[in-house]
Amino acid sequence: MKKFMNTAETMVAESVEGFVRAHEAFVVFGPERKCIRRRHLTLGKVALISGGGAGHEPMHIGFVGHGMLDAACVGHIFTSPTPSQIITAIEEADTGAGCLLVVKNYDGDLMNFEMAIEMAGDHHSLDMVVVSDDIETSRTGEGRGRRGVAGTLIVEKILGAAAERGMPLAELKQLGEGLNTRIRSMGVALNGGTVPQTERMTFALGPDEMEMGVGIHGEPGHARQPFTTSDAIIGHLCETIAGDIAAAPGTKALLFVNGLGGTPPAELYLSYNSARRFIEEKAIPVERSLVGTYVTSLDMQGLSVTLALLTDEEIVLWDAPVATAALHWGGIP
Amino acid sequence: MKKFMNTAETMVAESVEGFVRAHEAFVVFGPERKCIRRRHLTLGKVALISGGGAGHEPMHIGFVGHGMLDAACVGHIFTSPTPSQIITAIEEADTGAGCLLVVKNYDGDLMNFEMAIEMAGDHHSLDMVVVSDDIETSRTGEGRGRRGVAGTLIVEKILGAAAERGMPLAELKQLGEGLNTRIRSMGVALNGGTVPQTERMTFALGPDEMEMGVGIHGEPGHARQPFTTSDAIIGHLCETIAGDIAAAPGTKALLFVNGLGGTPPAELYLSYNSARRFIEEKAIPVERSLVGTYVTSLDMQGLSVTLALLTDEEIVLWDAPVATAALHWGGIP
Amino acid sequence: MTFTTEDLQRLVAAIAEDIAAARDQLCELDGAIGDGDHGLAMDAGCQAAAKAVGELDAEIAPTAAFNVAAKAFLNAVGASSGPLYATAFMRAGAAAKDKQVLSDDDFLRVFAAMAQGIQERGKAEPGEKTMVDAWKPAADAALDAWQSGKPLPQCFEAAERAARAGCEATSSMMAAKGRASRLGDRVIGHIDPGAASALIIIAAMAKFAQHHDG
Amino acid sequence: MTFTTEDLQRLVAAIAEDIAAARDQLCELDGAIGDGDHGLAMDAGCQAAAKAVGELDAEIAPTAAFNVAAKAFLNAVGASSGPLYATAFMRAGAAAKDKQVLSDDDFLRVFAAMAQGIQERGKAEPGEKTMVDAWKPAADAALDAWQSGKPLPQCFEAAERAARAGCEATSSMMAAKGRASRLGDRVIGHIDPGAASALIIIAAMAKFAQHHDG
Ligand SMILES: Nc1ncnc2c1ncn2[C@@H]1O[C@H](COP(=O)(O)OP(=O)(O)O)[C@@H](O)[C@H]1O
Ligand SMILES: Nc1ncnc2c1ncn2[C@@H]1O[C@H](COP(=O)(O)OP(=O)(O)O)[C@@H](O)[C@H]1O
Ligand SMILES: [Mg+2]
Ligand SMILES: [Mg+2]
Ligand SMILES: [Mg+2]
Ligand SMILES: [Mg+2]
Repeated sequence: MKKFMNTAETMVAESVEGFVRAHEAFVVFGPERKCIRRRHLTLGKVALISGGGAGHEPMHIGFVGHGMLDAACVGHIFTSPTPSQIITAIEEADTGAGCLLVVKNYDGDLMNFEMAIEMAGDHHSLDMVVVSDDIETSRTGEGRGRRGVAGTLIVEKILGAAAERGMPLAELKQLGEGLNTRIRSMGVALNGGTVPQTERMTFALGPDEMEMGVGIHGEPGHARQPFTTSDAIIGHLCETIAGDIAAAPGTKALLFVNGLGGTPPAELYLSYNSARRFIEEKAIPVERSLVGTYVTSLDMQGLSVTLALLTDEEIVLWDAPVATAALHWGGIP
Repeated sequence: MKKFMNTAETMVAESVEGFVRAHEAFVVFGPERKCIRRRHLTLGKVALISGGGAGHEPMHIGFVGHGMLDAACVGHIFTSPTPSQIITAIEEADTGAGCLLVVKNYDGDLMNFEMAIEMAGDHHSLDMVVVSDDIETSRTGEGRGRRGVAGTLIVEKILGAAAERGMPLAELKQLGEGLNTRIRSMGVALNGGTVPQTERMTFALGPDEMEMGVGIHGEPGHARQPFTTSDAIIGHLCETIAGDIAAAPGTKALLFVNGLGGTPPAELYLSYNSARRFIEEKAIPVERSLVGTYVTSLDMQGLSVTLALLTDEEIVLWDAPVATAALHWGGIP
Repeated sequence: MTFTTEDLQRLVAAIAEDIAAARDQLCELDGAIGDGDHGLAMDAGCQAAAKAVGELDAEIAPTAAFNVAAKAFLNAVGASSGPLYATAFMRAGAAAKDKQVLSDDDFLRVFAAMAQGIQERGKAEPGEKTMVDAWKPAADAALDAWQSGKPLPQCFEAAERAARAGCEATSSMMAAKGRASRLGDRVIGHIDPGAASALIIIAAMAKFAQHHDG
Repeated sequence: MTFTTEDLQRLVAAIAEDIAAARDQLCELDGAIGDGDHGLAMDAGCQAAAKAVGELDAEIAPTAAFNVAAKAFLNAVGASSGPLYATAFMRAGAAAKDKQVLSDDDFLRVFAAMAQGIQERGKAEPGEKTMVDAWKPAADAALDAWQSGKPLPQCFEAAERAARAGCEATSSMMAAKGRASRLGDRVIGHIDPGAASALIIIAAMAKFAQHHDG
C-alpha cells in the first residue's frame, strides 16, 4: 500500500489538520478538534451541520463556509462521528435559530446523530434531514432504504443557500426532504480503495473488471461486469438513475459527475460528456452541471453520476454564492 | 488499462467537449475547436493565453475565465498545440491590447509558440513568458533549463489578475519573468500514468518504490527510492525547493500541494500539513495556500510541492477575484 | 442476591475481557458481511466503559455507573454499536434509578431494559439479522424463567441459551438492518457479528450471575 | 538537372513513404530517451505534407509548394518536430523564391536552407544530440562537394554519408536539447530519434538526386 501518510492511526487527524491550516482564513477547529466550523458565524441564521466518516474528502469539511455548512464532524475512516462530536458542533454553531443536521442514510450515522439530538435537544432547536440518493440500495427493497452518497453535496448546497437567506428550521427540513426525493446517484468502480488500517483493498478487481453500483465505503456493488467503453458504462448509469425518478414538468436537471478519489479530471469530463448526451436524449434539459472529485471513497478509481431534478427556486439556491474549500462560486460580476 | 474513455483517438476531444459543455456559462470553443476562450472578453485588456499538451487537466482550460486566462489551446496528450491553434487563440482573444502567451519550458512548446508569434506578429502585439519552476531539471545544468510544471498556475493567476486591472503587455511580461525566478516545484510519483494510445505506464514502480523528481509527462525523475512516510517524502521535497530559492526579505510564501491525477484529496491535505511544517521550520512565513488536483500527469499517483515567494503586490493579485472552472474565489463578502 | 456498584465494576471488566479475547474473531465476522471493524468497535467501547466505571468511587449509585458506562462507550465508538450499547447502558441506568443496591429483580429489569434500549435505538425487529436476534430472545427467556419462579442464575442460563440459539439463527437470515442489508443473499451462511458479540456479553453476565454471591 | 514542382511532389511522397516504413522504429528510439511519439509525429507530418503538396497544380511554383508542405506539416504535428520541419520547409521555400524550376545549384541551396532553418528554430548546436547532428554535417558535406565541382548526385552521396556518421555519433552524446536533455547520462548508448529520421529524409533526397534525370 502506497499512500501519503505517516501512520494509519494518525492519518485522519493529520489530514484534517492540513485542511484547517490550508483554509485557516475561513475555518477553525472546535474545542478538542471535535468539529470544524466557519471562522465567522452569522447570528440568528439556522446552522447547517453535517458529518460522517473520514475517507470521503473533501466532503463534508470541504463544504464548510459561506452559503453551505456552518460546521462538520469527521469520524474515523468510514465511521460516523460520535454524538459527543456532533453535540460540540451544535454548541459551536447554534447562534439562536437552531440547527439542521444533514445525515447520510446509514444506520451508524443515523443512530449517532439521533442520539446527539436527544442529548442536546433540551438546549437547542434541532432537526435532521436524511439523504438517501443512491439508486443501488433501493433495489434490495429492504433495510432503511437507499444509501446517502454524492447527492448529499446538492442537498447541503441548496439548504446552505436557503439558510443564508434566513429560511427557518422547519422550512429547511421540508426543503431538504422534498429535494431528497428528486436526487438519484449511481457509482461504478474500476478498482477498490485501500483502507490504511488494514492495508487491504475494499475489493480487488481484475484488469478487465469493474464493479457496478458501488457506494462510498467500499461496499461491493450489485454486479461485477467486464470493463467497457465510457459510453456503455455511463449509459447504464444514466439509464438507471433517470429511470428511477420521474421528471415532473417544469423541473430542471442538475447533472453531477463525481470522482471517487483516484480518477483524474480528464476522465471525469469525458464521462460528463457521455452523461450529458444520455440525459438529454431522454428529453431532460440539463440546466446546471458539476464535475469533479467531491465525495470520495479513499483512493478508489471510479465515479458516480448524480441526477437532481430541481425546481426554479432550487436552481436559484444552487446558483447562490458559496465560498467553501471545495465549492466556490458567485459574487463575481 | 482501465480508463473512462471510448477510443484513444477521440479521448482528448471528448474530454474537452465535456469540459466546455459543463462550463458553457462562461467558456466557448473557438472556430474549429482550435482553442477555448472566455465567453465574454474584456475590450482593451491584454489577453492572457496559454496552452500545452492534454493530460494535465484541469490545466490550462480550467484556468480560462475572469481573472485568469482569456484563451487556452489543447494539444494531443503531452504534445504542444500547433501554431495554427495558437494563432486562432490570438485572433479570438486579442481585443486590441495584445496578447501575452504563457508557455511551459519545453522545446516543443517553445518552438510552436515562437512560430505562432512569428506568423501572427504582424497583426497583433505579442509577447511570451516562459515558466520554468521545476527544480529537477536545473540539476542537469544543461538544456533550455528547468521544466514548467505546477508553478504555471501561479504565474497564470497573478498575471491574470494584473491583466484584469489593465496592466499593459510589457509590464505583464516583466511581472511574469520576475515571478518565475521565485517559484520552485518538485514532484514525486508512487506510480506512473498510463498513456491511452500505448496502454502503457510511463514508468512502472514496484509496491515499495517511488520516483523522486518526476515531471508532468511521465519522464522518469532523478532517482528511484524506497517508499517511506509522508514526512520523509515531503521533507525531502521541501528541503530541495526551499534550498533553491533565497527567501528575499519581505517576500511571503505561497505553498501549493498539487495532485498529479490519481491521489485523493485526503492525502494531499495530509501532505500539505507536512509541507507547511517543514517550510515554516525554515522561518519562511506561509501566507497563502493551495491544495488540490490542478496540474496532472494523466492518472499518475503522486504529487508536487510548489513554493512561491511573493511580494506584497503579488499577494494582492493572488487574492484578487478569479472565476474559472478550476480556481474560483473572491467577490463574496 | 444483591448487586452493588462494585459488583457492576467487576461485571463490566469481565465483559471487556471476554470481548477483547474475541476481538479478531468479531472483526472477521464483520469483514464477511460488514466493514470489518466490529471487534475494534466493541473492544474500544467495552474497554472505555470498564475503565470509566472502574475509576468510579464504589459509593456511587448503580444508575450513575451505568450512565458513565454509556457515555464512555459512546465517546469511544462512532460505529453502529456505539449508540446501540450506549442506549442499552442508559436504559439500564434508568431501570436502576434511585437504587443504591440492585436486587435480583432489579438486575433482571436492568437486563430487559438493555435489550429494549438496543431495539428502540436500532428499530430492528427479530429476524433482521442484528444483535437484536440475540438480545431480544435472551431477555424474553430470562423474564419467562423469572416469572415461572426460577432463581437468577437459572434465568441467565436460559438467557444465554436463547442468545446462542438466536445468534446461530442469524446465519440463515437475510439482513434488513445495518450494512449487511445492502448485500442481498450474499449474507446467507454468515453469522451476524453484532449477534456474536451480544452472545459474548450475555454469557459474561450469566457467568457473573452464576458466581455472584452478594 | 532541373527540378519542377512535379519533381518535388514525387520527392515529398518518397520521403513520406520511407518515414512511414520506419515509423515504429522511430517510436522505439524515442521511447528510450523521449516520449515515444517521434515516429507518429514524423509520419503524420510527412503524410500531411505529401498529401497537400501532391494535390497542388503542377504549374504552381516550387516556393509555394514548399510553403504548403510547411503549413501541412505544422498543422499535423504539435511535437518538436513540427516547428523544426515546418521551418525547414519554409526556408526551402524562401531559397526557391521566384524560380519556376530549380537548378542543381538551387536545389543544393534549398537543402542547405532546410538544415539552417532547423538549426535556427531549435537553437541547437552540433553535439547536442538532436537532428542537427545529422542535418548540419550533411548540408556542409554537400556544399563542400559542390564547391569542389562534384555533380549533384555525388554531393548528396556525401551528404548521406555525413548524416549517417552524425546520426551514429549521437549514440555516445549527452543531450543538451529536447526531452532527452533531462535524462543525464541515461541517454548514452541511444541514437537520437530526430537524427535517425533526418537520416531517412536525407537518404531519400540522395536517392532522388541519383535517379532524377530532369
Ligand atoms: N439498526 C440496527 N439495529 C440493531 N443492530 C444493528 C443495527 N444496525 C447494525 N446493527 C448491528 O451492528 C453490527 C455492526 O456493528 P459495527 O460493526 O460496530 O458498526 P458499523 O456497521 O457501523 O461498522 C451488526 O452486526 C448488527 O448486529
Ligand atoms: N531544440 C531542438 N533543436 C533541434 N532538434 C530538436 C530540438 N528539440 C528536439 N529536437 C529533436 O526532436 C526529436 C524529438 O521529436 P519528437 O518526438 O517529434 O518531439 P517531442 O519531443 O516533442 O515529442 C529529438 O530526437 C531531437 O532530434
Ligand atoms: Mg511528444
Ligand atoms: Mg462494522
Ligand atoms: Mg464501521
Ligand atoms: Mg517525442
